[in-house]
Amino acid sequence: MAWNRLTPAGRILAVLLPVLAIGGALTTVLLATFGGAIAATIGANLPIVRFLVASVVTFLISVPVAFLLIYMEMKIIALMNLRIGPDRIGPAGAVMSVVHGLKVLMKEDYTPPSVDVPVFTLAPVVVYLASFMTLLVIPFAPELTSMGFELGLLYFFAIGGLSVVGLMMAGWSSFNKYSLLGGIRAAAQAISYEIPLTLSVVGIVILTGTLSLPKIVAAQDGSFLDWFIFRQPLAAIIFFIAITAEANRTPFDNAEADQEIVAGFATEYSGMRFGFFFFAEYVNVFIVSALFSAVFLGGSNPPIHIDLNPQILIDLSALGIGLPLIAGIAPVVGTLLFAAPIWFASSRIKGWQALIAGFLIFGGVSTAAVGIWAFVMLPPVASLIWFLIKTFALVFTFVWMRGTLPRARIDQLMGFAWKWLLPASLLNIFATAFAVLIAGR
Amino acid sequence: MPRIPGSGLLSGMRLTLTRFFQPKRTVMYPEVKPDIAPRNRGRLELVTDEHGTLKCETCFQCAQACPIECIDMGGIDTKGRFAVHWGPAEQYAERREESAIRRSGRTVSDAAAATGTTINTAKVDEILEAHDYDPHHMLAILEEIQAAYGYLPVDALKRVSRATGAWYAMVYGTATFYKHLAFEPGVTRSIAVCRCANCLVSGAGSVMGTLSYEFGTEFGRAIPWSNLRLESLPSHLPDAPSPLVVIDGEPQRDLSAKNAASWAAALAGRYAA
Amino acid sequence: MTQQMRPSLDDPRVAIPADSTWYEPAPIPQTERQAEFLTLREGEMFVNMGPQHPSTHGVLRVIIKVNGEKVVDLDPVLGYLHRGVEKLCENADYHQAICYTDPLEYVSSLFCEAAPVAAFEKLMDVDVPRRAQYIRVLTMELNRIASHTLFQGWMALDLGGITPILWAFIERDEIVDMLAALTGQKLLYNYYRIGGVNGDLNHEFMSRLGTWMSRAAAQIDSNLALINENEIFVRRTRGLGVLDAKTALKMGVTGPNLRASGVPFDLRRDRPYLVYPELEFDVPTRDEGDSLARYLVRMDEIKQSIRIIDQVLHEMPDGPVMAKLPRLLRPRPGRAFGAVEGPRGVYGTYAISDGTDQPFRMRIHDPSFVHLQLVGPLTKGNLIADTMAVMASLDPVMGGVDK
Amino acid sequence: MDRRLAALLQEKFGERLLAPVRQRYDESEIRVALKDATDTLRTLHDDPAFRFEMLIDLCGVDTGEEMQVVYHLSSSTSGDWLRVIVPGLDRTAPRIASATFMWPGAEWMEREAYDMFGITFEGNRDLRRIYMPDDYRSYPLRKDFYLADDASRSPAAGVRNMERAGTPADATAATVLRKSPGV
Repeated sequence: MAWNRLTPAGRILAVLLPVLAIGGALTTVLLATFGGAIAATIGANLPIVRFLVASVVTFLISVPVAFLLIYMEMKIIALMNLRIGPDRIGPAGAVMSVVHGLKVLMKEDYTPPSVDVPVFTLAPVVVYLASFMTLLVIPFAPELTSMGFELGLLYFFAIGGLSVVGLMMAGWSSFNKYSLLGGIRAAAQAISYEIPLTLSVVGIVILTGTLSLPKIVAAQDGSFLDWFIFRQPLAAIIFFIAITAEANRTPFDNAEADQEIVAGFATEYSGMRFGFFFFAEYVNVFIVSALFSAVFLGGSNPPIHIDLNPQILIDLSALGIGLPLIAGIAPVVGTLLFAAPIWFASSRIKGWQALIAGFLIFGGVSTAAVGIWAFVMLPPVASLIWFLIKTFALVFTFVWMRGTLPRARIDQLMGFAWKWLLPASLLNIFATAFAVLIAGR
Repeated sequence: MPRIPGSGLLSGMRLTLTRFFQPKRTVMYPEVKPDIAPRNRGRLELVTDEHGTLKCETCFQCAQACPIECIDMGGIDTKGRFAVHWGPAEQYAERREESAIRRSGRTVSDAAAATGTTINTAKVDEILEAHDYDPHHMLAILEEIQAAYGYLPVDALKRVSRATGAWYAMVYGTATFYKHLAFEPGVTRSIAVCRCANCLVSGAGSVMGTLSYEFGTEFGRAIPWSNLRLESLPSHLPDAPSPLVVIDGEPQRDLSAKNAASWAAALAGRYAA
Repeated sequence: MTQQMRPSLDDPRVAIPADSTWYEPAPIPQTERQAEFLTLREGEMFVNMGPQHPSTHGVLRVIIKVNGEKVVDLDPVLGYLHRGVEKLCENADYHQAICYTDPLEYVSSLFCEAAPVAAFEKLMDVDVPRRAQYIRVLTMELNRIASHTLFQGWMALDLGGITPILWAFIERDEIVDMLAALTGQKLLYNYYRIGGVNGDLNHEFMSRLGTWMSRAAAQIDSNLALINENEIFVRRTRGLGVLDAKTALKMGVTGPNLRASGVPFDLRRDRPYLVYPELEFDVPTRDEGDSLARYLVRMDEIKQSIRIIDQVLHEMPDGPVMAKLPRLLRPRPGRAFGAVEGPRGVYGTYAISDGTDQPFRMRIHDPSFVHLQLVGPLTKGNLIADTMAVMASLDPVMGGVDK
Repeated sequence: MDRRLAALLQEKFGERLLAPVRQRYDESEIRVALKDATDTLRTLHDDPAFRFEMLIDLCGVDTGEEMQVVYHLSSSTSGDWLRVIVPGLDRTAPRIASATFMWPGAEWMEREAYDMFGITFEGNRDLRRIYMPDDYRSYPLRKDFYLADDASRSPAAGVRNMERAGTPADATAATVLRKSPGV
């Protein structure tokens, strides 16, 4: 096999595949022999296993999230520009970002000469790792927190800060002055905005007395007046500005300011390595929005608690054998029911078209029905939906800002952080502390 | 006046949000073609007649008028003698040679005239004087020049263009349009084939076909790369074989319909060499 | 001055290192200014911007000497778009020369035609019919508005805002479409002729113009509202790249950049051509001379141009649009300098005739060429980001700079 | 056009002028010798009677026999425009004093004139090629530089005189130039 004719990715695969095969065989053998012992070990240290599983799961969900956000950005900014935006691939161009991802995968992954190859190769991995590992502590719902750390908030800031290391690595190893400037800008910006970001939530920590996100969310239970955005408005503003800078979003996207330093730290990257940077940015946007909604917008709490204790209780077991019958017949009947009016509506519509349309409508309707049923019957689903609504509202705000605002200059940026945000956050901390001293929690 | 910090940003956000819901201005290009203004001059088009043959007769006037020389034309003039090009200089080296004047789209300049002539243009001047240097008499002038010199020397054409102020390209176009005007001294060599019934029966047609194929021209035309002409004899010569082929006046004896092809090939090779 | 030439790449003296990395050999300084530029002090480095860069308008290469983020010195390298138009014009006849000057500045190409046409008409004493003069003023002002609208988008884009450029293009496309209906072409309207214009106003143009005039002002204002009060935009441009009146005069700055420094110099008023003296309009000026002033002056000029168009439409006389002229023009020997006030400054053409049908010498003066000199002096001591703000506010178009 | 300006120019430097002041349309034109050029320009710039403070344009002209440098000035007090022609530069080694001491903005225009005609402006700090690459050897706008598609003008058919090596002096004097009587 012509080893030197392979791209780095190809070499990795060539090494990985046999290793995986052998490893798989070995694992089966081991499971067959020491199955019981392994089970015992897993039972012994469950948290580690859970951590590993959760990491894999978050990694798997982070990619579609990135795709969704990229599509949202393309479409929303296009609509704000009085354009239509992606509309060719998929319904309203919804698959466009996926195709972009495939394109990036298929592009040549070029390593320029005279770059520091190991660092250059590692940097995107570090950035992406840092961004999706923070997903672990996001409390999607009370029961849907992958890792309910006691120090969740601290973990978030720590791991989130790691991404700067990746950016610096990329900027330094690229052997390009634009990359160098971009990396240094990213580092300076992140360092100066970590501080107000961390300090702004101290007030909330004082109020709740905990650092774990599920507990902070639980502390905002009740009506929307209990949300911390109303109890700590100053902290909310500081936090919002700081996470905007954290996620390198306009107007604070100096790290990859393409009008000044061509693409910043990502100038020399191509193919999937650039794709990692790209995805990491959008995963970051999702994460900071989720964090904001968890910390300030009451997370998974509905704005107003309406207790419609539903009496609709479908006892599936009562149906007995009828259940599979219904499951088999219902789609057909529903499809025909929806297809018939369409078919009668216009003579130009052929039968099969009507059937397809009917099936789709039936699918939509039944999904909606099941969703509503779940929303009403299952509290986790309801809270998850509330959480996602808030998060995506914030994501929309970020994209909206990107569509509107020009970029701030780097020195004005730093001055703003050190001269305004830092004193304000300290002021907020003292005010909260006094209030707690006087009035108690 | 004092303004709340950030109010400008917020007003801008409001504006973008309103535009977010406004009708969009995109032109869905492949489906919706943009309308081309009736006055558009951007499209060059070669017109064909109902038989599908091009109406363009390579008069080069469009290419002369094009200021930025985006029109690139090539053609063989009616004499089959000169391959004519109009195109960017870096593509056609011959444009830097004398024939470039023909395409320069203006009268011959002092610089080009200063290179001197190879002929004595006194007679040309007399003819021009007789015609009062009137470019409208171009055909008559050229005919008289040919009568005087036996053909049309290029230097004479340059002189005419210079004296009358007509573009050289126009003079050249007139000279090449009429069949009876020649650019080379009269045809010296000719291959003549007899077309009487006897010869045709004995295969003169195939001989003519192979000849015209080998020399790449038709009968009655000069051959582009030489001053050789393919002609057909008016009548059969006495005591001559059939098929009869006469080269520069003497009949060919060793020829028949069988070896016509190889013989013509050999002939062509001899002339090409 | 040293006559020493920098060795070319096929020169065997240039040793290209054998390893995979190729470093460009450091240029040999030819002048003292270049030698001073090429010497690096402690902590300084060169950043090469362009010729392919998102925010150089056209193919401009700028070598920036930075100390960290701070621009110490800066040296524009021109010629990537050089087409030798002056030489081409010397070898084309007078009609063709107009066609060559047309693509000089593709943003406002009507002015690039107007200058040589004015010079040629002076050379051959042609009287342009009044209707043609009015049509020229009308189209020129329309083109000015299109250019300034595009400038607004560019300015915002170079400061990082991505939406205004698209709104600007929407506005510009309407003007471009109506000009295309009139002249036939969309970008390089080869419309002005010596002694008139190519064609009379047609119905489609007038209808488009009417619908546009009815809502132009409001639309453009609403576009401006996006960035004119934007704190980030204002903070980035106010007090940046200040150009005082004296320096501006010495540097030969013209047009809005000069008026932003407080010098009310406008050819339309100070050296009237066409029918401008009969129209009434203000010459907006500002005293700050910074990037924001340069931006706002242009935005005010848009309103003045709309005023002028309104008057022109009301006073448009009837009559021919083309003077009677022979097909082959042979002006008598002489010299003439035609100048028009364009969206960027004075577009001048100095034409010398030697009695033949071709200009003997045709000098084309483009304001962007002069304004680009200012990028160096104005950005010294600022940040890299400010280089974009200053360059965008000076609004050079490389097509005109590199003739 | 402005008769007063003509009279003023006449009486200011009457003997310096190589030709009477020419006025056509709104342009006035004077010709001064090479040695008087700098003083004339400074007077025009500083004298309160003129105040030609704006240098609109500076360009070189190759008339076939000689080189010229042409300045277009605009007065900031009155709207007058003035064209100052400095004829009589040697074609083989054209040299003239730079105008950057009064108009720093003339720097690039002089660079362009140097690039296109080989005119050396003494005192310009940055006199080098501006459009053409540094290793380019010829001066395109000179009259002995022919375009390829202008071969009908070329005296020698088929000879490429696109690139003339070396200094202006190397431009062969044998080539037939397009000379202008009117300049």
